[in-house]
Amino acid sequence: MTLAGLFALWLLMSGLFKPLLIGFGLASVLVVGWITSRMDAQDGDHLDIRLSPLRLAGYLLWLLAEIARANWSVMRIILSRRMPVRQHLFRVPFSQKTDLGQVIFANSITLTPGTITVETERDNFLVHALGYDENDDEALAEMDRRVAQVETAGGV
Amino acid sequence: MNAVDVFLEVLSWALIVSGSVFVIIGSLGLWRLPDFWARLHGASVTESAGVILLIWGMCIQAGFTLITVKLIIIGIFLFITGPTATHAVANAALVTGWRPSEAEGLTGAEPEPLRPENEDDALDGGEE
Amino acid sequence: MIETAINFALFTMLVVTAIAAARIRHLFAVVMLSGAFSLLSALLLVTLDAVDVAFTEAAVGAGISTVLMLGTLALTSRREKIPSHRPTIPLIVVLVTGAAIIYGTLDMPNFGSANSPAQTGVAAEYIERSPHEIGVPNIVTAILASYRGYDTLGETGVVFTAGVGVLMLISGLRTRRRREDEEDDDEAEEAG
Amino acid sequence: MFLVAAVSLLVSMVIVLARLFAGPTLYDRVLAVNSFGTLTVLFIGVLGFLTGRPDFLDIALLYALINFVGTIAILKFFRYRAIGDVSASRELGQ
Repeated sequence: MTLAGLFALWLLMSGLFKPLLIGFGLASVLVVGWITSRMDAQDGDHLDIRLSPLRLAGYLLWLLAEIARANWSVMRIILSRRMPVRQHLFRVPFSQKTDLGQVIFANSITLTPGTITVETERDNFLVHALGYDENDDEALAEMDRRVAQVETAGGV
Repeated sequence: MNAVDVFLEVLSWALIVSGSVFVIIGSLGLWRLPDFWARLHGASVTESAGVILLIWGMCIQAGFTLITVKLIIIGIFLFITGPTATHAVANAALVTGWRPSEAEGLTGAEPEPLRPENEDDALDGGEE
Repeated sequence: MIETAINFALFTMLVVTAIAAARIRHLFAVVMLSGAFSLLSALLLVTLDAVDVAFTEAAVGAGISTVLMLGTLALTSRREKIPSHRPTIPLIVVLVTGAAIIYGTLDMPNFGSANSPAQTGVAAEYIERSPHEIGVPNIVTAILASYRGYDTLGETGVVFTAGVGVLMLISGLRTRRRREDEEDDDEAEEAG
Repeated sequence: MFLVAAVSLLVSMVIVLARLFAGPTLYDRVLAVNSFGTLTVLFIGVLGFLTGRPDFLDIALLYALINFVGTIAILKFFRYRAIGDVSASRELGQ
């Protein structure tokens, strides 16, 4: 499964279909697979993906809109003469169960300009905001709900 | 040139030009904003809006080819690693005991002290 | 025209970065600057169409050497010592060498000239033969890995040996350090 | 169009380089280098389109990878070294 994905990636990246090159591709895919399996045997660190692809796509669209809005406000701060910065470091609780869900939430916070996840704790993120206002908590809670939906709906 | 082509051309123009504008704004932010914690946000404008818009614009220009595939792979990669790198910078600054200055009337949350497992990480990391 | 302007802009940034790296005393900052320096030089190589060299520059210059320099900094101090002697003699040496190099380039054929020795020698032969003899799309790779295979093998061997040597040096230093630390701890405990 | 993008990327690179020179803190510099790397990736992409040969995107991809690894390496170094020596952080934990 992983090997087939890697091989598809090779074909897409090279775009050449000569037997020699495909042979090289197969060989390197096999070597990588062998090394990875050895590494897996060593640390046993596994990532199980429990996401529903459809909801993830929907979430990404929503995130894009959110990023556009956030960019607009940060742009106004940067371009204005006085730069009305209102910095604040605050806690945001998260409700995702898996590591991957938490990573998605933390990265979404950082990806929207104006807020950055600074530290992860047991059930909170420390978030730094450039232009903090009281609605931010609510907006982040909304994002948290949406990420949690993406996560729990899957279970494949 | 039919209507679809014209539309795509105009769309990619708009995407690339606005992406360029956001890239410049982001770096301006990196230059103008008062301190490090604020500058983080300036850099993240480049990393989110600039990257997304420029990559989309280039994808539309490239059409339906392997180049688009490569662009999308680059885009996805930047989309994932950009915020991770920003987080790592901020986290390193916080862990070394540096706190952002707070706006008037707000008190910042104090991070919890390092957990034991983090301490193990610290020991391993130092051994490298 | 456009490419010339871009090359010019990149070269200017490169020179400014180099001067800044030479002037800053804080060594971390110098490492950062050298990272930016190799990114810039790799960009220049891309604009010069030397894609293979740009690949190497990216991997070695921006990636590995930054990490290596940080590793070195971890073992040594973070600030450059103020040099005790005056920089006049080194400056003269550098200026003379630079002038000699520039004088040497005066005889070189123009950039991209069709009748330079590099073009009139074996290059045409390679370009003509490698596609059907080797079958690898990148001619430089074909030459390095096939026509000059033994040569490349030797070079790789040298680089590998150097890497192993450095690793042995560094690991030896670390165990020695740890032993010293433990001795210090023991002494401290005895004293306390 | 790509000329606009190339020029604005060059301008941003100059600004980011200025921040890289000015500092004042180390983290500012790391941030600037990281940003510079992202700009480099975009610039290589735009340059490919500008010269009509967008095959160079492989290098852009490689740069994106290297830039990330480099930044993480630098920060790992800061995080676990700037606290103090390894023995010092051991004392902190106790």
